[in-house]
Parts: sequence; C-alpha cells; structure tokens
Amino acid sequence: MTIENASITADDIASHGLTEDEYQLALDILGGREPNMVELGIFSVMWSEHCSYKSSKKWLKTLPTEAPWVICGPGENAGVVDIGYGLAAIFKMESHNHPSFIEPFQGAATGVGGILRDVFTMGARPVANLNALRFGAIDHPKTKHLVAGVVGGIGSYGNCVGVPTVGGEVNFDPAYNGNILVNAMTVGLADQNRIFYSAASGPGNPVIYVGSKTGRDGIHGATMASAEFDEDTEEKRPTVQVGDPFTEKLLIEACLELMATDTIVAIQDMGAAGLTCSSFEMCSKGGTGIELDLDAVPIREEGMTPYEIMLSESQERMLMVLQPGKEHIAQAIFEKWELDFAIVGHVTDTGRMVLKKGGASVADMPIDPLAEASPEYDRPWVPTEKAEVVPSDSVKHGDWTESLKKLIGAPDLASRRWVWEQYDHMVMGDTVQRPGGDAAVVRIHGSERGLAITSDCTPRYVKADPFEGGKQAVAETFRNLTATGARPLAVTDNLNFGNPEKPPIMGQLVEAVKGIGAACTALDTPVVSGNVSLYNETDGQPILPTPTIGAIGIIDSLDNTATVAFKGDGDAVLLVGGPDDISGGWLGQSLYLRELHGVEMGAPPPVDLFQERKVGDAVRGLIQNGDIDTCHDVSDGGVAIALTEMALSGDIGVTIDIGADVSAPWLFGEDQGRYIITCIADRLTTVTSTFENEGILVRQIGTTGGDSISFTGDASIGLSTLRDFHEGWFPDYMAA
Amino acid sequence: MKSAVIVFPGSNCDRDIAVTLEKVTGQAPAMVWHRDSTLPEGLGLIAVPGGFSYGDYLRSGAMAANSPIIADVKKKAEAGVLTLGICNGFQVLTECGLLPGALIRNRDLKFVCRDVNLSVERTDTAFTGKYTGGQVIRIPVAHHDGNYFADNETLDRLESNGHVAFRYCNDNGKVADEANPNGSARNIAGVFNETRTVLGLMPHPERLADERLGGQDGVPMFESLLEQLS
Amino acid sequence: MAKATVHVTLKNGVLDPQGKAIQHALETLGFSGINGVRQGKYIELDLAETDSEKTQSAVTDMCEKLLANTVIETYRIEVSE
Amino acid sequence: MAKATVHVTLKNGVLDPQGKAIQHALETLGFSGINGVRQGKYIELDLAETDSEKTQSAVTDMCEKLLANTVIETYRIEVSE
Ligand SMILES: Nc1ncnc2c1ncn2[C@@H]1O[C@H](COP(=O)(O)OP(=O)(O)O)[C@@H](O)[C@H]1O
Ligand SMILES: [Mg+2]
Repeated sequence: MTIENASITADDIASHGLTEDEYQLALDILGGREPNMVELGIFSVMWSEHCSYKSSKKWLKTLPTEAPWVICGPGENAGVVDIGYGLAAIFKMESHNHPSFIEPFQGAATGVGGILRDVFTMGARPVANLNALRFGAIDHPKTKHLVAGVVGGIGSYGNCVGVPTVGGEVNFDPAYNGNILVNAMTVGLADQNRIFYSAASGPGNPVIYVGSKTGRDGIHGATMASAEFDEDTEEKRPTVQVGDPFTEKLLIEACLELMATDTIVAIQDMGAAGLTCSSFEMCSKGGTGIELDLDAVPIREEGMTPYEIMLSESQERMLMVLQPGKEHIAQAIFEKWELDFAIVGHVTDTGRMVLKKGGASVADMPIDPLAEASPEYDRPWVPTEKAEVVPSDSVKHGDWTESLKKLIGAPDLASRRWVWEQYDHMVMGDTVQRPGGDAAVVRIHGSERGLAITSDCTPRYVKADPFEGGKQAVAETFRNLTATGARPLAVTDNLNFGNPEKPPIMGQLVEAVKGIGAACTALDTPVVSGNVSLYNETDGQPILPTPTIGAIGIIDSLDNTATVAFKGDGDAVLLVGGPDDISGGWLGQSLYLRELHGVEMGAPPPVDLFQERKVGDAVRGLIQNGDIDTCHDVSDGGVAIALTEMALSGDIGVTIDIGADVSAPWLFGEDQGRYIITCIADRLTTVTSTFENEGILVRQIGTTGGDSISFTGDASIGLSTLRDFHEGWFPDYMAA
Repeated sequence: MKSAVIVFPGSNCDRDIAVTLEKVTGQAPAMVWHRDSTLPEGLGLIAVPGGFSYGDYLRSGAMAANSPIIADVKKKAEAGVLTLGICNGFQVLTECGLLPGALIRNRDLKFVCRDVNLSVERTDTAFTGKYTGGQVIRIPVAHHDGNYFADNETLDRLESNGHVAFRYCNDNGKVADEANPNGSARNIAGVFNETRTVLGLMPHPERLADERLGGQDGVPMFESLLEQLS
Repeated sequence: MAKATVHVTLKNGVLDPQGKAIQHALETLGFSGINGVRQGKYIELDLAETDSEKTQSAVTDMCEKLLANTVIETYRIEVSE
Repeated sequence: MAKATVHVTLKNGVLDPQGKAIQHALETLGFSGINGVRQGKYIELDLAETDSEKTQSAVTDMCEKLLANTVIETYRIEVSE
C-alpha cells in the first residue's frame, strides 16, 4: 500500500464539513489509519447532508412509497410507475437552489441538466420538464436579475435538449431574498422491460466513463449545498459549473441507443460529488467493490489531482458497468455521437474502492462500512404553534371589483406567460395542454392516452401550519391532475427548508413530512422519488418551508379531458365541494388578506382528505364520462380568481348569482377541496345528482356569457380590464 | 411521396417533422445522418428540421451548414428537389447559401415560443398551393434567433420577385409591428429561393398539424407538397 | 505554437439587437452619454503551426468557411507567438 | 468622443461549450493542429465622455455591473479617442 499519510488537520476536517465524531468514525472505518486528502474528500461528500440525508432520513422513511403500480420507489435515480400497456413513467424533482443564487443562468441550467440525467439514466426518454421557482421580494434589488437569469437558464437548457418545459410555479416572498429556490422536475417514458438500475455487479466487469471531460468545476458543490450561506459565499463563486445542453442532448441519444442493446449492467449519472458519489453508490448497491484508474479519466485541464478528479462536478457525464466483451458496442455508439468514452476500471469483489494514479494507489477504503456508518440524526424539533382561525369580519371589505383587479394582477397570481413563452413547451409534438391550465397534459407518443403533470406547494400555509400545509401541497397536485380528467398516480417531493439544527425548522420539516404522508396515503399517490434541500438560510433568515410536490396522473382517453377555459355561452357554472357554508369563506393566510389588507395571519385552510378524495373522484368520473369538459380547482385567490382565470382563458364572461349579496370572504376565501365546473343545460341534472348522491355540496353559482365578470344586481368588471392586469404585471415588472 | 429528413447532432424536431410527413403523405421519410455523403435517390422532398444543431453554438445553423451531407443537399436542391427548412433548418439553409439573408438574435433577446399569425403571401407554389389567397394561418414559433435580416437591396428584390412566403400579421391579416415576434425585417417569416423550390421559414407548420395539439393550419403545406409530387 | 485571435463584428448597417439591448440596459443602470454599443465575437485559437504566414492563411480560411457569416459579418485576424 | 472596447472572456478552467464545439467543427472541416479554441465577447462602446480616465472608470463600472458575468468571466478594457 503506497497511500501517503496526509496528516489531516482540524482545519481540514472542519473545511470538509465533518464533525469531530464523524472524523473519529472515519478513522475507525479505515482501521485506525488517517485518511489522506482524497479519502477525506470522499468521506466528506458521502456524509454530506446532500448525499446522506442525515437530518431527514428518519422522517423520509415514514412516507408511503408503495402501491401496486409502483415499479420502483425512492432509492434509485428516479421513481418508476406502471402506466399500463407495458410502459413506465419515470420522474423526479431536484433542487439547484444554491448554485442558482450564485449564478442564476448557469445554476438553473445545470439543474435542468442534472434532473434530466436522473431520468434518462434509468432508460426513459424525457418527455416533459417542470420548474418550481421561488424568488425574494419583488422590490429586492436582486430579484429581477435572478428571475431573468433563472428563466433564461432553464429555457436555454431545456429548449436546446428538445424536451418541452410544460409547467411549474413562480412565487415571490421576502423570505427568499437570500435563498431562492429552483426545483426542476423531469418526466420520462420507458418500456417496462428496459429499465436500468445502478447496482454494480459482476466482478471483472468493465467500468466505463462517457460524456464530457472532467474539469475543475464545482469542486465541493455537494458540501456547499449543505451549508448555510454567509457573507463570504460570494468567494465560493469560482466553483460554478457551466452547462452544455448540446452535449447532454447527444448523451441522451447515445445512452438510449446503447440501452436498446443488451450491454449495460448498471448505469449512474455523475451528479453531486461526481465520480465519488456515482461509483460509491453503484458498488454499495451492488455489494461489490471497484478499482478505478484515474489516469484513464478524460480530463479537460492539465495537472488535475486525484482529489480534483474524484470531486469534480463537471456536468454531462455518466458512469456505466458493461457486460464483459461488450465495450466495443458502447464505444461505437459514443463515437458516433462524438462523446468521450473511456474504460476507467472494473468491478471487484473486495468491497473496497481503490483508486490508482500513475500506478500507485491514491485511495483505498471500504464501501459498506462507510455507507452504513453514514450518519443518521434524530434532530430535536418543536412543533409550530397553531395560529387562531381568522373570523371573516376581521377586516373591512372594500369594492369587490377593485379587489379582484388588484388580486388578478398580484405578483403571485398574475399570468406566468412571460416565463413559459421563453420555454419551448411544444417540441416533441405531444403537448396537448400547454402551460396556463391546472396541469400540463402530454400525449404518450403514438397513443391516445396522456400524462398529466403538475407541481404545487403553498409555502405560506406550510409556514403557518406545516402539517396542514404539507397535506395541502399534495392535495393541490391531486386537484390539478383531477381537473384535467387524469387519475393521480404518484408524487415526487422536493423538501426545501432552513437549518435543521434549529428545532423550530426541524419541526417544520417533521410536521410537513407527516402531512405529506397523510395526504399521499389518503389519496393513494405514493412518494416514489424526492430530494431534500436544507440550510436555506442567510444570516439566520430561513426561507418559508417549501415542500414542493410534483405529481403525475394518467388520462386513459384524450377524448375525455377538461380544460380551465369556458367553452360557450349559457353554460351553468357550478361550485363543487368544500365546507357547507355559502357565506363563510376561509380568510386565514389568504392572498386577499395579504394583497389587500397587508396582513398575513391566522390558520391556513384545513384539508379534509376524506372529502378531498370523494370530491376529486366524482369530478374525474364526470370528465371521464364526457359529461363535463371544463374544470378548474379553486386555490390561491378563491372562487373569484378561479372564475376569472376560466373566463380569461376562454374569453367568455360569467354572471354570478348566488341568491345572496356579494361577499368578499365568499369570493376570495381559500377553502380547500373545491372545483368550479361548467355544464350545458342538458346535463345539469345528471351532473348535480352525481354529486348529491355522494353527499357532495354542489351549487350553481352563475352562468357563462358576455364579456365581463358580473354579479346579478351589482357591479361588473370587463374581461379586457382584467386581462390587462393579469397579463401586464410580469412583463411590466421585468421591463421596468 | 419520398422524402428525407436530415438529422444533425442537436436536431430536435426531426421526429416531429417525420411524424407529420408520415401522417399527411402516408409514407415515412428516410432519416439521413449528417455525416452521410449522399441522399437517397428519387427524393421528392428534403426537410431540414428544427432544433439546435451543434447547440446553436457560434451561430445558429453555421456548423450544420458545413456537415458532409450538405453538399448533396445543395446539389439536389439546385437541381430542383423541393427543400424545406423549418426554424433551425431555415438557419442552416441561409448559412449554406441556398436562401438569402441571415437569422439573427430576436429583437428582445428572448427565446419565444407561441402561436403567431402568418399571412400566406402566395399560393401558386409547391409549398402553399393548398392555402387560399390572403389566408391568415396560425402556426407556432419557437426560437431564439429568428430575426430575419437582409440588406435593403436584397429585401426589395425578394419582394418584387415574390420570394416572400409568409409574413407575421395580426388576426385580421394586417402586417404590423406588434405582430412581429422577433423583429424580422418587413415581418418576413419565410422566404423562397429564386425558383420557389426551396422554402425556409421560422414557424413550425409540423407543430400544428394535429387537432389534438390544437390546430391543423400546418396540414395544407404538406398536402400541397403531396399533391405536387404525386 | 501560435496564437491567433479573431474579432468577428457585424457589418455596418446590420441590426445589432444585442448591442442595442446592452445600450438600453446601461442607460437603465444610470450610465449616460452612450452614443452606441455594438457586440461582436472574440475567438482565441491555439495552433500547433509556428509559421505565422501559414497561420494567417489557415485562419482566414477558417473565418471564410465557419467563423464568420460574411453576409452580415466582417472579421479581423491577429497572429502572435 | 471616446471609443472603448471590452473583451469578455471565460475565466480559466470554466467550461467553454462554444469553444469546444468550434474546435470540433473546424477539425471536421479538415483543419488540423488546433490545440484549443475559446470564444468570448467583444463589445465596442461609443461614448460622449472625452476624458480617458473617466471613461476607463465608467467602463469598468459597466463591466462589473452588466457587461461581464464576473462569476465566470473576466474582462479587458481599452480606451481610445
Ligand atoms: N416556472 C414555470 N414554468 C412553466 N410554467 C409555469 C411556471 N410557473 C407557472 N406556470 C404555469 O402557469 C399556470 C399557473 O400556475 P399556478 O398558479 O401555480 O397554477 P395552479 O394554481 O393551478 O397550481 C400553470 O399552468 C403552471 O404550470
Ligand atoms: Mg390549479
């Protein structure tokens, strides 16, 4: 053994983010020997929050992950779900928060690249991208620059690789001033009998490296993603990686071409902590060992050390284990696509990771003990104090038309057209419902079936009550999928929180996970993949707890779907679901209180999961039967905003008649579990009785027609005015 | 109708155009790899698809225009084989000299993906015969570099010779600046070569040729070609 | 080993959306007295050839064939050791 | 009237996908002996200011604020009459 002792100092240990205890454990694992710098770096990234989930693991284990249609749950690169006809949907969401704050364009772009690789690594052709974005206050000096950069970066990458970006979210809140969130999701399709996993098996099998060359990009990205920001963060800037979507596109095509042959034993993309994480995880899963020759790794810069090669986060790279003797098949394909290809080592039966450079061993460490000793913390937590329910007469209500105008053009409700028109959302020729509705619908290529896809979270609810907020995030995805006629199948979660070492923040995480778990169980949408991003704090200021949920559903026939747009004049407009109180209206944590009264207070609206499921199933049944084709869930901004969105989308107005006076709580309250649907006169009886038979509240609240939103016997407001407010805000803000 | 689609590294609308060609003409096109040196014999149509050939690095279409297959594309196009360049394909055709002008960065520098209205400038060509005179069609654009540029002399010549194929316009067919998604000179969305056998356009007719996707206005272009060639 | 640098700039009269946008953005940032901004490309090549005349002619060839679109752009080459 | 030119180039070690692709394309065209290609931006500014020191400092300010992305790029300024 020629490993040199590096005499690790206390500083080295600290700068690698390891605690004293963790370092002691490392010494034990190495049999008392001191690690050298390469090995220390490997311990550091393998035990970082990002790779080990040490703060969240205990709670993630409580999530429901199984259902008869789940082919592969959390633990692989992405989740795999059976969607019938021998096909599988493979999907996941992942954060690229810290890099995007430091360099918004490249940070967001490489985030898209990373999540795409997670999905095509498993054998899927990516068919849709989504992005859930949270920015700071609109008047914060950095916000506009960050919005422009992030949207530009997501577009540049997704557009170039030719995967449509079909949906997402954008929110603004001062809590994200120092820590924006960029959560990217990819959905892919694969044949069920051609799904690829990452467990490296077969000692002697060749290990190959494909894609781009390795440079000094992003060394220590994984540890950075697990640290709180402070004033010197700007100093860490040179670690930013630049994305190369062109190479990614070639990599997708080359990998899929290779996957069509019988040559691959295991495959894993090089994401955070690059070669280290990928090789380590492949062996750990396969119960094998690995020997890598670092001289064989394609290198972009001269003089790279083993440490740099192992920890580089250069993008657009993959590691594979091939069947012996099949190297030439892979080589021919990668050469055709003009990508780097190298045999960098082989699988062993030693259970150790051995790295060689210049013939000498530069690292030699056991895999299982390191993986098993990966820390798992039961961090102390305190529950969030529950807020009071806000009575509906707690504020003085003004003219509803003024309130509506203001809300429909508010930063969190204004149209996101400025964003999604910068994304190619139609490439691949299967986008049936484009951005702007409840969920995007992508046709399954060559069929008459569709996938509905959405991402949702209402962070202000989660902050006020993490358990109810966690439930709500899942319930809203369920509703958005249902509103298109899709049957929800499964979700991916991206848990973005502050510093888990603080008990109140840990409490948010714990309670939100419990809420997500409860909702996923009740709605039968297991969690099949996910990602955790912690330490989103700057100078002690945490973000709003943001457990973003991405969800997919299946549409069995594209003949029977629904969209949010009103379709014709004279249709009955029905409000379905929700609590049985027409004059009520839940104001706590509503956008109405925040935007019109400048207060964020009270308990968020509770979610009745039993009712949620029942109402959703009934609505979906009617869509699938062809009884209705217009549906929108009621969420941010309440009934009035939902109606306005439906009217603007169809360019048809509505007259509201509820046999009572206009009331702001009724219009703008955010009670959960509700939908607005329309139906033609002929079907009214069928439709209403369907709900009544199930004991679901249904009430006709108006009739479509005209070119305004009006209230019988009261004021009205023209669609063109509302459209100006709704469409105007984003472009005006970005141009100012 | 026998057709071919050229595939460059980074093409990403190659499948989309192939699907539409097969749907409308009943025959799947040959997919031709950029490194091949000759096209199949007996072609009626060469399609150069959209996408980001070579990542659009350096200049959109520049590297693809130097691909081995382009020599044969030029030869066949010059011999009269109908040639259609869509989006990146249009950029490639200008870069390799089959069409005049150049496509530069959009006026507001942003990528733009949305439906636009086009006025069909003439219907007596192999590509547009199935449209009606003065028709306004709705077709999506999706590009970053779609701002058509040529010097005034060239533009005048294009116009006086009837080489403008499509212009960006309002719902009612009015060619106006607010209907111009990218700043193209004289709202030009597509141009013909001298013999009107080569067409390049930024909008994607193959993307609205399916009622499921919200429109069929792209279909007549492919039906025109089919009629012309059968 | 020779190093060649190439400046590719837009011909006079060719619209330069990037230059215009930069000018506008600079003005928004409060800079004044900007009469015009043009943006071009700057390409550095590391070449094995040592003869500077041969380098010059090879790079000219590269510009004509690929680096510049002479419909809208002009180029300027400098060769150094 | 001063003219300032700015060269914006990627920092050492930062991946340059464009440069990489250009090198590759040149090789495909048959050029050999290319050890490396890097692509940067070249910006020309026409300024009303005549004092060259003031110009220099204004342009530095422009680079820091807008023209260069100092996270991954460096810049070089030249001022002439
Ligand atoms: N970043 C984004 N990228 C693409 N589409 C987006 C983005 N943000 C919002 N959208 C789209 O805008 C529409 C409105 O978004 P949102 O208000 O979050 O919808 P909902 O309330 O139904 O969840 C949706 O179709 C959504 O997919
Ligand atoms: Mg919705």
